[in-house]
Amino acid sequence: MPKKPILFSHQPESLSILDEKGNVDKELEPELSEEFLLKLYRSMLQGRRFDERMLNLQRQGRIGTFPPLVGQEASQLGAVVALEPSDWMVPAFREALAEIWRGKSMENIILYYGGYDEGGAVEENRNDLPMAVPVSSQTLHAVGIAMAMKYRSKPEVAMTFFGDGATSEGDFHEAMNFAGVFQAPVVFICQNNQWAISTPVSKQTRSETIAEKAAGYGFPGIQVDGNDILAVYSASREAVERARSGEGPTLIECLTYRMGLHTTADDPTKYRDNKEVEVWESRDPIVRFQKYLQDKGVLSPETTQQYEEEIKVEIQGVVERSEQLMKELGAPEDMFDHQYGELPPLLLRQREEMLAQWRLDQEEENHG
Amino acid sequence: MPKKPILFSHQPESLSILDEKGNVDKELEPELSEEFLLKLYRSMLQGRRFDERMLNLQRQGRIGTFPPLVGQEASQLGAVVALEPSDWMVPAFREALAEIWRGKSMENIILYYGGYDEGGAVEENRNDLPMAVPVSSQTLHAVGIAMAMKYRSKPEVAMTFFGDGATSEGDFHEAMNFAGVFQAPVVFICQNNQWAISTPVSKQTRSETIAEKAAGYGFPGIQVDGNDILAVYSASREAVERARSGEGPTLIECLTYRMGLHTTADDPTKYRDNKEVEVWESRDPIVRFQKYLQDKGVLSPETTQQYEEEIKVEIQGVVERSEQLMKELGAPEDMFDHQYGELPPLLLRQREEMLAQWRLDQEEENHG
Amino acid sequence: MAKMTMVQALNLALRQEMEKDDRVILLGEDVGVDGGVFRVTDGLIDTFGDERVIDTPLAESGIVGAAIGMAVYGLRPVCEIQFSGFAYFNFHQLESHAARLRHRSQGRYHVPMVLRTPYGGGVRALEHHSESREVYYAHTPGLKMVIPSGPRNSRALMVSAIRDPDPVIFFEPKSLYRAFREEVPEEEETLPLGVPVKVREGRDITLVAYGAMIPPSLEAAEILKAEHGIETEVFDLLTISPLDDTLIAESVRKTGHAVVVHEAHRSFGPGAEIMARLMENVFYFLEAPVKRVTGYDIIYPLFAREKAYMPNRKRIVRAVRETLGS
Amino acid sequence: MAKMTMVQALNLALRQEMEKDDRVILLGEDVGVDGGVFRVTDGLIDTFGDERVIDTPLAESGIVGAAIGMAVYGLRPVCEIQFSGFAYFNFHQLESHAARLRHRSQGRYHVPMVLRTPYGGGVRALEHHSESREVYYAHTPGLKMVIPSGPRNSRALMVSAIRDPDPVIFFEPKSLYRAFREEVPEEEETLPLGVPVKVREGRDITLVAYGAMIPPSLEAAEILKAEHGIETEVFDLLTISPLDDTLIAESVRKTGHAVVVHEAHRSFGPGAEIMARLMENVFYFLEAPVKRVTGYDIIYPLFAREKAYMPNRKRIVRAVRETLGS
Ligand SMILES: Cc1ncc(C[n+]2csc(CCOP(=O)(O)OP(=O)(O)O)c2C)c(N)n1
Ligand SMILES: Cc1ncc(C[n+]2csc(CCOP(=O)(O)OP(=O)(O)O)c2C)c(N)n1
Ligand SMILES: [Mg+2]
Ligand SMILES: [Mg+2]
Repeated sequence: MPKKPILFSHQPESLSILDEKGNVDKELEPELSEEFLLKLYRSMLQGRRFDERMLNLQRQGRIGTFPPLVGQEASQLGAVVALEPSDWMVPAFREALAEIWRGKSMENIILYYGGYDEGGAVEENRNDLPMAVPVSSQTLHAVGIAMAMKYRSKPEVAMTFFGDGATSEGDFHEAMNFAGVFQAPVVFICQNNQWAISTPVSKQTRSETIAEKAAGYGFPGIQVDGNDILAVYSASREAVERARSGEGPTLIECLTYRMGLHTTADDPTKYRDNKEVEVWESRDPIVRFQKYLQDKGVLSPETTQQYEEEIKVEIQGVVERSEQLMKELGAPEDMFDHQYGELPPLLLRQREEMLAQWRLDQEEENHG
Repeated sequence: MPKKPILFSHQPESLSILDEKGNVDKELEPELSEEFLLKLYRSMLQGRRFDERMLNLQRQGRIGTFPPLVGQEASQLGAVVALEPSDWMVPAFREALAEIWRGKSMENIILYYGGYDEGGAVEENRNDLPMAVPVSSQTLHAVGIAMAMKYRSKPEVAMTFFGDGATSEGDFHEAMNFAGVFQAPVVFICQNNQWAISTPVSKQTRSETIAEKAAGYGFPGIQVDGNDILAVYSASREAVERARSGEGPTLIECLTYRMGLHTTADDPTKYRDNKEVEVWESRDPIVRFQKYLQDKGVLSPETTQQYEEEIKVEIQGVVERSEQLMKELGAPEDMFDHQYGELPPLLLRQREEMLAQWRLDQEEENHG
Repeated sequence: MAKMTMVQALNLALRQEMEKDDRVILLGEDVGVDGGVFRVTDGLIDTFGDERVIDTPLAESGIVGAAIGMAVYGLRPVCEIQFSGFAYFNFHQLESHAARLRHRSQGRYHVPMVLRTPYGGGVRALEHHSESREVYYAHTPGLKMVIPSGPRNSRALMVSAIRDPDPVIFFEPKSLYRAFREEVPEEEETLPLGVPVKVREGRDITLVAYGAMIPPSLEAAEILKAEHGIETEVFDLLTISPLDDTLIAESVRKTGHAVVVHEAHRSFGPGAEIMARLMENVFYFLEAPVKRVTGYDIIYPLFAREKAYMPNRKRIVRAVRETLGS
Repeated sequence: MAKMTMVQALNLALRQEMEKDDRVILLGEDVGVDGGVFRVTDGLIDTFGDERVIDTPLAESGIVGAAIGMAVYGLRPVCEIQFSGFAYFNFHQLESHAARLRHRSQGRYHVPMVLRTPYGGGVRALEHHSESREVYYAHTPGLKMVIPSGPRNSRALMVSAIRDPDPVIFFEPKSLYRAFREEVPEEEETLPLGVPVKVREGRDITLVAYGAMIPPSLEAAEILKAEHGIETEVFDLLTISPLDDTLIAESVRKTGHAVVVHEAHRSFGPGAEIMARLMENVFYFLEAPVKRVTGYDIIYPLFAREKAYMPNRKRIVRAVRETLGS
């Protein structure tokens, strides 16, 4: 039956600047200072090494379950660096590196995964939400924050992170729809790392890209090579500027790969072929960026070496300090902190009860 | 920044066959028997008259709140007539006419809105769900039913109805996504009647059409003139056939208009201009179809007159029977029916207690 | 002082708080142009504009999730869920975030939002429009659960809820929206959250109720006195959670008897918690088992049968007399 | 008979029911290829194929809503929600439809589905992975709420749940998944829903618990006997709702004392309902107030402090001794 086509107001697009071999598309190359480029590079390295050390700590039983980010360094860092400090970042749970860039202390990360609520503290110098475990639910907070920014006429932007799996949840849809309707200054960063635990993105949606989903909400969507930090950065900067100047939201899909485990409780050999991992190893975002910086004459192997050593020392210090903190913290009554602005009488009594029971437990353990 | 466009696998389309004046596009006109055309026409008339009578009953306090459907006759009937009796219809709450076509008794509708749970009964001869009040939630049931049909390798189809407002809910998104991923034999009928209570569709979404939202889920979407029963029917038949032959879901957006109140508790003068209503009055789906049938020589004014009289008598009978039923039904202990397959001991005791209390209440009222 | 319905009193509270504090903003389905389906927000969009009285798309999780973001940013959103029966669509946002962000961020953020929603039966409504499920919120740490019972206290509690630094679930007894009028002062009036009030003094038995059950409880108390010489002490919980049972326990120490009344289903209902507290705190003062007058453990019936479902003053009178063996 | 963990026993129940009845199908996040994050559905996709063991998109409401549709159509879906802390995303589907479709359709349809989900603390998990919120379901008419406590009864209850004509919420105590093994017969075994079982005979006091609190309760009973000569009668609820308290009331008539134990928050928790029932039914037999040993009314802490949060056998022993004044 002949029908008339409906034209989309926003045509989704795709972008890549630095290819798998580290060759740059000169036309698209963003102009960035050497200092900034090196800072990005160092930060990616730091993210990878910290992640490795966390895995190590977990395997030794020194912290609990955590979700490694290896392979996604460009995707999360390239996006978050487009923000100003006064902007807000609303993460999911796999953005440790982006959070560190924003001022999250690595000590707090270790504390958190070590089971200490204290690690959830948000440092005073940044406007970010703490990590959110319930998949996709945080995207709505970013929209609310962005609506509030607009209400306050602040030239600020909220950027939220989520995975490919998150796009299946109703909250993602409601967030996208609100963002479109209210033209909220929000940037949606989908780290499409191909997997949601054991579910490949092909079983997550029938659409060919995540980016094209933006069209249904009446705003632009773009797919970028998520292992190409220049592409992620360029697209994010454009989206942040658009949001800041009142032109509304953008969805950015970063095509990347979860090189490691879903969390340390996961065994990916149950559901994916190592060949796939190998293919993605050859697309490593750090190797590629390093090649680009070396070709550009910005980075020497010595500098890399120097960074590696600095980072090693730094992380060692972090681990030591956090393990020391873990020894000092942990008073059980502190779990009654931060429940309400003021602890109601009922909870004051329960805190006493809890302490009394706990002390008796300890005594009995020591004597029994 | 130059980027590559992403091409959609499914281009949304729009369709209209019978224009506002009742002129038909001969190329697109579906081939339908005279008998069937008259049946459609009579059914639309019946829907309108029944709706008017319901409003009347409500205004007289003889039933409670109900949602009138006036104006949406073509949109819901055109869709549902594309189904076989063995297919499943999953309605929202404004599809009384479509439900009647499927075998719902008008008596039950009156009982239901008269406050009698008995009215929710689903007649044995049809495979449909009862109406669902929580907006959009029913769309998932249709998908589950369709998945079960597929699992059973039955050549059956599920069709679900919902409004423009419903497309903002997370459940709509999850239903669309599941339908796409599992290629379920389901047809999504959005009755875009321009309003969700006081919220116009322009505040519901930033996308230009509802139909184009299907693209984000990787399946076809089509916008039809919802007051043109030929267009609704043609698109629905095509979608039903596609689903039945294993080619997956379709979204059909029927552009129509809620001529009346949201529900009888609503006052539309608070939020919309009567001019808008007048414009849509000139697009009346029944007037238009009548003109078409008359032009075609299928319908005479006498037949219309005859239908009107038959319908009047029929509805009068329905009203009398339901009011009689309301007098007979209502034993309070029946509210414990259909809670579980077997009433647990606790509820058996509570039923006794309730009856005892109720009897005492009655006695006291009679003696006090 | 003007005589107001509960709808008017709530409207006054919202209006005055919005005038005083530009952090207060409203959002929800049909709260703007339409003024809310019960007209609680009527006229506010005309005064404060559509930036502060926001008609949202039809999405409860969207409304609550966005309100959480606004609250964290520093606003004081008051969101409306059109009926409490649709608040399950946003329950995960409340449980996972509104209730937890203060704790998760270790005090860096808090969520000063109010979720207003009409609840309860007795208005001849459709399915999903009559339930009373305050327990879901009362059992969720980090939330406060408030239910007023009349125009004056609804205004005072709403002001307190808006100013409260934590998320408050504010159930409005829809059957009382226009049931009666009360004097509501133009000047500011607040009521502390977390404290029940004694609404009638008595020495024979303690009656605990809240929301739409307050009028029948007070009527029952009248009848009990007039017809049976029984002096009933009546408490209005106002805050369901965090629940402070101190005053109620004190009363039962005096009366030795108690009856709890709620529309909510009986099993695992609010009455159970009151009974448990009385068991824990004043067991040795109890001269008879505490009774509950409640909704039954079944799906709320359509309105032809709701009278038989709902607690009423007669059932309360009977329960009190049985408890006292009178 | 093979010695099995709870994970293996549940897997056996699912496998055997799927073999017997082709209406039984599984769906959820990662239940197929991965076999579930706790491996409860391990290997089932190999036997039954991906049409019967369905890996779904990441959407809880989608899973439950689709399962409802399947159940209405005539299948017997068993869906998994990966952790009970994410089941709030689908709560509206349970409350609005699974629980109500039988009543709404006046018996034409029913919803024979099982929602399996791991619940509870004690496994050093992340936020949202340790809560125990069975009350939300227990207070919802139309649902059944079941919690097993060991490999054998989890297998028998799962079989009954699958065959039950109504929606069953099946909470699996994740800390017991691999905590111990029990003999589980290869032949069919079921347990009736709605009936608690006495797991230890005693004459001095009645202890009511369920799920992961059964092992510490039994240990406490041992200690109480060995060290204090106290004979504790222990009940395992198994079905939380609809709750039948007949056997428990009978026991308290004999012992005159009771203690209730649960991980769930205290206020408005399951213990309150048990106490209310005892108040209503055996008040005059009670020699002392019933005590509860429970989680506190706060957000479940991260794991460094969970030991202090969780009830343990020492707290139970103390509560029993205090109740008995021993
Ligand atoms: C609402 C919700 N459902 C389920 C889970 C369990 N879960 C944690 S992460 C995850 C997969 C997330 O996939 P994706 O969104 O692609 O993010 P990724 O893990 O790949 O970073 C699941 C199912 C959860 N945390 N929240
Ligand atoms: C989940 C939910 N939220 C809110 C409501 C209250 N409500 C009933 S109908 C309606 C508007 C529905 O609009 P639309 O989907 O366009 O359908 P229409 O009424 O136009 O047929 C609302 C908000 C509801 N029934 N369910
Ligand atoms: Mg992923
Ligand atoms: Mg509409």
